[in-house]
Amino acid sequence: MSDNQLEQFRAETKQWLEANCPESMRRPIQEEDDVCWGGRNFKFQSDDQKAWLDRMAERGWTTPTWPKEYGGGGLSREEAKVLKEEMKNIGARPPLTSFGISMLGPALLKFGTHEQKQEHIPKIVRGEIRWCQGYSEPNAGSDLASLGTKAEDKGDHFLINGQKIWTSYADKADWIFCLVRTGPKEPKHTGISFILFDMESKGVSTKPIKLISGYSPFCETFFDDVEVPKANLLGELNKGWTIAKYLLTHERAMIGDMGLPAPLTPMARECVGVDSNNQLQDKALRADLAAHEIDGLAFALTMERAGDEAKAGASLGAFSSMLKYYGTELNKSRHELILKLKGSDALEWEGQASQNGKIAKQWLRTKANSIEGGTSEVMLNIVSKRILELPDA
Amino acid sequence: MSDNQLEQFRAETKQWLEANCPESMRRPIQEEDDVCWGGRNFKFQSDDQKAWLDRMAERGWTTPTWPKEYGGGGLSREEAKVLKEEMKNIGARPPLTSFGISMLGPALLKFGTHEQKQEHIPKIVRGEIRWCQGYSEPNAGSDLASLGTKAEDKGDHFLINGQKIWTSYADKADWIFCLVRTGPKEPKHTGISFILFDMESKGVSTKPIKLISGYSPFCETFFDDVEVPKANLLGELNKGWTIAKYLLTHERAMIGDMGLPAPLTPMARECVGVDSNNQLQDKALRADLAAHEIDGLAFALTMERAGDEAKAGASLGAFSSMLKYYGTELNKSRHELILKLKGSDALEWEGQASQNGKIAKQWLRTKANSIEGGTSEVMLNIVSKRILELPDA
Amino acid sequence: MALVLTEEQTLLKDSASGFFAERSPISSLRDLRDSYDSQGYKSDLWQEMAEMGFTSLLLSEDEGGTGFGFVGAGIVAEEMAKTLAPSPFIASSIVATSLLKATKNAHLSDVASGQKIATLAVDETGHHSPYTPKTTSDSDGKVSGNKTFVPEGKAADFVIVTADRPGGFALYLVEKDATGFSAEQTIMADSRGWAKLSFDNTPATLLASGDAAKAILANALSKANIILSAELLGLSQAAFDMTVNYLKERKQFGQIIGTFQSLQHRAAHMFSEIETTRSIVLAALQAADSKDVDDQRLAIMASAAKARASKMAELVSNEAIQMHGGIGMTDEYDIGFFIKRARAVQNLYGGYHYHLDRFASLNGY
Amino acid sequence: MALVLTEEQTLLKDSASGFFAERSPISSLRDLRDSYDSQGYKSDLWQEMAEMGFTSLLLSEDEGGTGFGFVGAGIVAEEMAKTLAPSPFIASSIVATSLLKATKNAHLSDVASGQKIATLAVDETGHHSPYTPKTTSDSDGKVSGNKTFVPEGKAADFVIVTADRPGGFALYLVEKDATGFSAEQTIMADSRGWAKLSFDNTPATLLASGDAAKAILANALSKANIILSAELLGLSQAAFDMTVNYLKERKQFGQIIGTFQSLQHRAAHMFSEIETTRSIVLAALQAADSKDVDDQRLAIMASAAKARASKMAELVSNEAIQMHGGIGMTDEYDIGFFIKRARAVQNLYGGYHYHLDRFASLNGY
Repeated sequence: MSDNQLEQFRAETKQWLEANCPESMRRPIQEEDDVCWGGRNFKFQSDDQKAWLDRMAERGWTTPTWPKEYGGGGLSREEAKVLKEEMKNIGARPPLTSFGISMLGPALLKFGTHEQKQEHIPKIVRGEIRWCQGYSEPNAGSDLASLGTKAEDKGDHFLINGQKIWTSYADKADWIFCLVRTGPKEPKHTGISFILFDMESKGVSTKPIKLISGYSPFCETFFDDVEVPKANLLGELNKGWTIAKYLLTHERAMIGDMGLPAPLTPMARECVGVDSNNQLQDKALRADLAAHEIDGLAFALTMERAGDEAKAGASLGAFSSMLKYYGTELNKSRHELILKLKGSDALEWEGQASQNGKIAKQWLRTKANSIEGGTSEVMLNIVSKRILELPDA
Repeated sequence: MSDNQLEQFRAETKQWLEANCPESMRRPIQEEDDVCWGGRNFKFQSDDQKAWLDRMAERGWTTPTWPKEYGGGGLSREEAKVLKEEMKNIGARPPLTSFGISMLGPALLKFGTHEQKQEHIPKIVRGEIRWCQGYSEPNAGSDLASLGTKAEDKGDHFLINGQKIWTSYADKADWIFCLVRTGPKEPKHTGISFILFDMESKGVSTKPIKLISGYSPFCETFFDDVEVPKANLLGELNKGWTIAKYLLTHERAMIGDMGLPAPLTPMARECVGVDSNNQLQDKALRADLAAHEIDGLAFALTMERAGDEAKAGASLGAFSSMLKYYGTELNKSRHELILKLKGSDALEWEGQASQNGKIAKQWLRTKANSIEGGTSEVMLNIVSKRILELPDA
Repeated sequence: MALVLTEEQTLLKDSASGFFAERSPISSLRDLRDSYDSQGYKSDLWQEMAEMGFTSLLLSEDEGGTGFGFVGAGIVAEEMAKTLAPSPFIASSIVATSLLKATKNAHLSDVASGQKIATLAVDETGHHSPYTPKTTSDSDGKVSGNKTFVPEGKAADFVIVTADRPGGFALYLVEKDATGFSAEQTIMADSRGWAKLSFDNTPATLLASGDAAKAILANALSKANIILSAELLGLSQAAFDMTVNYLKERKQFGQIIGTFQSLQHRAAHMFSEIETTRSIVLAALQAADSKDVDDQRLAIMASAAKARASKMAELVSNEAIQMHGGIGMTDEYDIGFFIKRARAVQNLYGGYHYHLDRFASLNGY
Repeated sequence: MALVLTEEQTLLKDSASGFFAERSPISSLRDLRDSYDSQGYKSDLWQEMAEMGFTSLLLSEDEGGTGFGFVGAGIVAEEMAKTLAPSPFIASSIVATSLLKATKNAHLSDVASGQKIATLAVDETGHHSPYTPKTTSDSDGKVSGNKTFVPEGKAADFVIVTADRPGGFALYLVEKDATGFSAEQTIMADSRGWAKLSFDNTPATLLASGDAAKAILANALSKANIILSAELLGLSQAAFDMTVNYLKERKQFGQIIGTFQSLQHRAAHMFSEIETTRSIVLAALQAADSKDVDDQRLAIMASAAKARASKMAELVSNEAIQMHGGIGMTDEYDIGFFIKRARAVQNLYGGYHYHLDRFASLNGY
C-alpha cells in the first residue's frame, strides 16, 4: 500500500471516528465497569457504550485485521496501526474487549473449518458471545499437558467430565474453549483435544475464586456429564496441544502489547515531593524510579522490535517467552515501586480516598502476572532450552 | 575461667605485647610482602618480622588454642579472644599466616596419630614448614570427589601419579597435604585418602598459573612417580573424604572471620565528594553504599552469632556453607562498589598513583572468592539440601 | 553480649510461640477481617497477653513489669508475627510505653498492665517525616490537625501526638473523649486496626517540648523500628517455612517442585537473607536494652535493622506467592495475609528508603 | 523507523563481523598488552579499517564518507567489541569527528580518512563532570591544566580539550607537538591506549565557547555514549556466547553443567537483559541519526542506553567469570579481557549512576 493511500485512509478514519465515537467513550478506562466485554448477559453501562460497540462492529473494526468474509475489518497491518493511532489521538476506548478476540479468534482463523468460522467469528466480532478459556486444572498448572478432564467418544458426541481452575470470568462467559483428554495420558501431549461448547450446556457449573486482591476474576469450573457435539472439535482429534501452544505463544507475545506504561513521574513528584533542584526529595527512590523507567523503555522498545522483526518476516517463536517473563516481572516491580511512591496511602483497602483500595488491589493483582499464562520459571525453561539450546538433564 | 583470671590474663598479655611486638609490626598489612608465611625458603622482610614470629612462636601464640604438648599456646577460647583483642588494640600484625595453621593443623589435631602431631605441629607453630593444599584437579573442581590422582600401594610406600590444579603457592610450599585415589572410582567418596608429603620429593613439579588479576597465587602441580612413605597417610586408608569435608567446613566458616571490613565512608567522601548537607554528591551511589554497608553489618553480626552459638554448644554444620556463600558474594559486591566510588582511577593497572593497580587487581581477585573452596552454586545446593531438606531430583 | 538467647529468653520464646499458635492462629485475623471488626483485635486475647506479662516487658520487675526488656519484646513480636496475631502490642506496649516511660507519665502503669491502650500519632501523609508536623498547638496546649496511619488509633484510650507548638516541636497526650478529637477507622490491606485522627482545638497534656521532645521521640522511634524489624523477621520466617513445605509437597511435571534447582537456590538465598537479618535484629534488640549504647548508635542499629528487614520481607513475601503459584493468589490460602501485613510493617515509622537515608546520614555520608 | 536493520546495514554487520574476527581476534589485544605497546592499537589494522570505510561512517557520501551514520557506527562498534579489537575508532571516528563536524573544523577530512587521529580530553578526576573543567585558558587561547582517562591520548595527532575560559566554557584543539603539551601513557586494566595529558600554557585553537560549546559537547557526548552502549552490547554478547558454549561442554558431577536449572535460568535471564538492551541501543542509534530528535530527547535516549548497557554488562561479565569457574580466572583464557574492557567502557563519559541521575533530571524528577 502506497503512503498516499495510507494517508487517505488516515484522513477518512479520523473523520469517521470524529463522527461516530461518542464523547463519553473518549475518556480513559477507569474501572472494571468501563470495559465492554459483550456477551449474552452483558449490561451496557450506557447507550453510548452500546452505540460505540455497534458502530465499530458494523465496520469490523472491533477486529480490524480479521477477514471481511467473517465480519472482520479486513485491514492491512499498516491500516490497523493507523486506526489504532487515530483512536489513541482522540482517546477512544476499545469498543470491545474479549477473550474471543484476543485468544480464540486467532486459533479459529488458523485451525477452524469454514463452518466453524462462519458460526463463531461474526459473534465474536459483534460482541454477542463472550468466551472463556478452560486450560488449567488443580493438578495441571505449569504442567498443563498433564490435564485430566476427560472427553469420551459417545458416537455423535463427547461426554465431558472433569474440573478446570483459573477459568477467567467463567461465571460470566457464554461459551468455553477447552482442552480435554481424548487419548491416553502418556505421552501426555498427544492425547489432548481442543473443543468448544456452550456454558449453558447441562452439567456445567462454576464457582468464583476469591483472590488476595479481593477480586474474583477466576472460577473453578466443573463438568459433570456434559454432552458436546463432535462438530465442536477444533482441529484434529488428539492434536489440541498444537493449538494450545499456538495460542499460548500468541498470548505471551501480547502481554506487553500495551506499549510503554504511563510514566510514574507525576505521581512521584506529587507523592514524594521535589527539592529546590526540581529533583525528588527521596534520592534513593529517585534512582530506583529512573532504573525502572529505563527498564520499561527498553522493554517497550523490545516489544516494538519484535513486532517489526515479525513484519520483516522473522518468526517470534520462543522469544515470546522472554517477553512474557520480562514484561510480567517488570510490571510486578512497577507496582512495588508505586507502593513506595505513595507510602502508607497505597495500603488503604476500602474508602473513597483510595477508590476502594485501587492501588493496593492492582499491586496484588500483578503478583499473578508471572504465574498465569505460564510461570516465569516455565518461561525461563523455554528460553534456556529453545533459544540457548541448553541441554536437558 | 573467672572474670578476674581473664582480666589478669589481659593485663599480662597487654604488657607482654607492649614489650615484645616491634614497632614496625604494629602497622597494617599493606601488601603481599608484609605477610609472614614462614617456611624453608622464606625471606624475612626485616629483622623485626623474624623477631616477632620467633617471640610469638615461643609462647605458642602463633596458634593460641592449640595444645601446649605440640607447641601451641594452650589458651582457652576466652583467652584467645583476649589475645586477639589486645593485638588489635596495638595494631599488631599476625606473626604468621599459613595453610598449616588455617587448614592442615585442625585436621592433624583431630585425625593425626601422636607421632604425626609430634612431627608436624611444632614446625607449623614455628613457621618452619610451609604447607599447600592439593585438592582440585582439572576435571574435579566443584565435583571434587571425582578426582583421579592415583596412589598405588607398593608395600612400604605409595606411588603417586597425577595432576592437581589451583594449588595455592605450591611453588613456595615445603610440604603438601593432598587428596589421592587409593580405592575404586565408584562410589567416588569412599576410595579417597588424605596424604602428606614433601614437595622436594622426586617427581613433584609445579607451574604457576597467571590469573586475570595479574597475580599467580595458584599452580598446576604434577606428580610423576612420587614415592611417599605409608606413614604419611593421615587417618584411615580410603577415608580421606571425611577429613576433606571436615576441613572444607572449617575453611568455609573462616572465610568471614576477618570481621567487619573497614567502612568505605572515607574513600566515598574523598572520591565522590560531599554536598552542603554533608552527604555524598552522588545520591544513588550513596544509597547503594548504605545498602551494602548494612548487608556487611548483618553479615559480620551473623559470623559473630555463629561463633557465639558454637560456643554455646550448637554445631555449625551446613550453616558454614551459607556463610561462605554470603560472605564471598558480599565481598565481590564490595569491590564492584569500590570501583564505582573511585571511577576510572580504579582501573589503572600499572603506575604509582594506583600502587600498580592495587584496586583493580584486588577487584579481579575477589571474583575467585565464590569459586574457590566450593562455588556459590555448591554452597546453595548444600543449604537447600542439608538445611532446608529440599529433595533430590 | 553474646548473640544468643539466654535460657530465660528461650523459655519466653517457647511460651510465646505456643501461646499465639493456640490462641491466635491466622484464622483469627481472617475472622476479624470478615466481620469488619472496628477494634482490630480480640479483647480476650489482649487480656490473656496481659496475664502472660507481654504488655509489661519493657518495665523492670521493680517497676511492676516482667523485665524482659527489648530482647524479650522482640521475641514476642517475632512469635506473634508468625501467626499474624493482631493486638495493640507494638503501638501500646512498645511505642507508647517507651514514650510514657521517658516522659514519666502517670498513665504508664495502666498501659503496662494492658488496662489502657495508647498509641503514637505521628504521620500526616503517606510518608514518615516525624519532626516537622503540620499539626499545631497553641500555647494553652490546644491541638489542631490531622494524623494518618495510626496503629490502633480507633481502639486507643489515649493518643500521643506530635505537634508544632509556639517555640518548637512538642509531644502531647490526648484522651479519646477530648473535645474536637475524632478517630476514623481506615480499612487497610493488612486488616488491622488503623485509623485517621483529627484534632480540632483539642485540649491536650504536654508531655515534652523542644529538642528534648525530639530526642525522646527519636529514641522511641528507634526502638519501635527495632521491634518492627523483629515482626518482619517473624512473618518472613513463617511465610518462608510455609513455602519450603509447599515445595516439598507440590508436584508438577511428575516431580516434587522442590527438586528443581532454580527454586532450591532461590530458597537457599532467602534462607541466607533471613538468617543475616536475624543477626542484625538480635544485635539491635540488645542495643536497645544496653545502657552503653548512645542514641546515635541506637539509631544506626535501628535503621540498619529496619532497612534490611524491609528488603528481606519484600523479597520473601514476593517469592512466597510466586513459589506457591496459583494457590498463593487465592484468599482461601493464608499466604496472602503475610504479604499484606509485611508492606504495612515495612511502611510504619519509615520504609526502606527512609532508613537507608538515615543510616547514611548517621554514618556521616 | 522500524527497529530492524536494513539490508544495507545487515551487509555492513556481516562484513564488519568477518573483518574483525579475521583481522583482529582477541589474541591481537593480548599481543599488544604483552609487548607493552604504547600506541595501543596496530597501525595496519587501522589502515584497513579506513579502507573498509569504517573511519568515515558519520560523513555522508557527499562529504566523502560512507553515509552509514550512527546506526552503521553502532554496528561496527558492536562487532569490533566482540573480538575486543583495539583501535581509535570511537575516540577519533566518532567523538572527535562529531566535534569537528559540529565546529566545521578543517581537520575533519583527515580524521575521517583515518590519516590523523584525534580524541577528546574531558575528564580531570576519576568521575565524569564535563561542564566544569578546572583546566583554564587565557583569552589568547593558552591552555593550562591536566586531563585523565583520555582514550588514544598517546597516539592522537591532536586533542580536543575542554577548558574554563574568561567568559565561560570553551572547546579547544591542541596539536600534539604544541609547546607545553605532554601525554603520558596510562596502563589500564583493559590494556588499551589511555593517557593522562598535561597542558602548560599550551597554544590552542578555539573551536567553540560559551553555551554553544556546551551544547556541542553535550550532543557529542550523547552520541558517544550511544556508541559506547553498542560496544558494551557487543562485548557482553560475545562473553555470553562463550559462556553458553562453555555450559554445553563442561562436565561436573557426571553431568554437562548446562543441564543445571539454576544456571539455565540465570543464562535465560541474561539473554533477556541483553535483548532488551539491544532494543534500546538500536533505538538510540536511530535517534542519533534522526533529524526529528532534539538534543533533550537524544540525551534521554543516550543516558537510558548507557545506564542500561552498563548494568547489563556488569551482570553478564560477572556471571561469565562465575559460570566458567576456575578456568575463567586464568589469564590464559580470554574471558577476563571482557570484564576488564567492560568496566573501562562503563566508566568512559559517565558510568551507571551518572546516567541514572541524568536520565531522571532530563525527565523532570
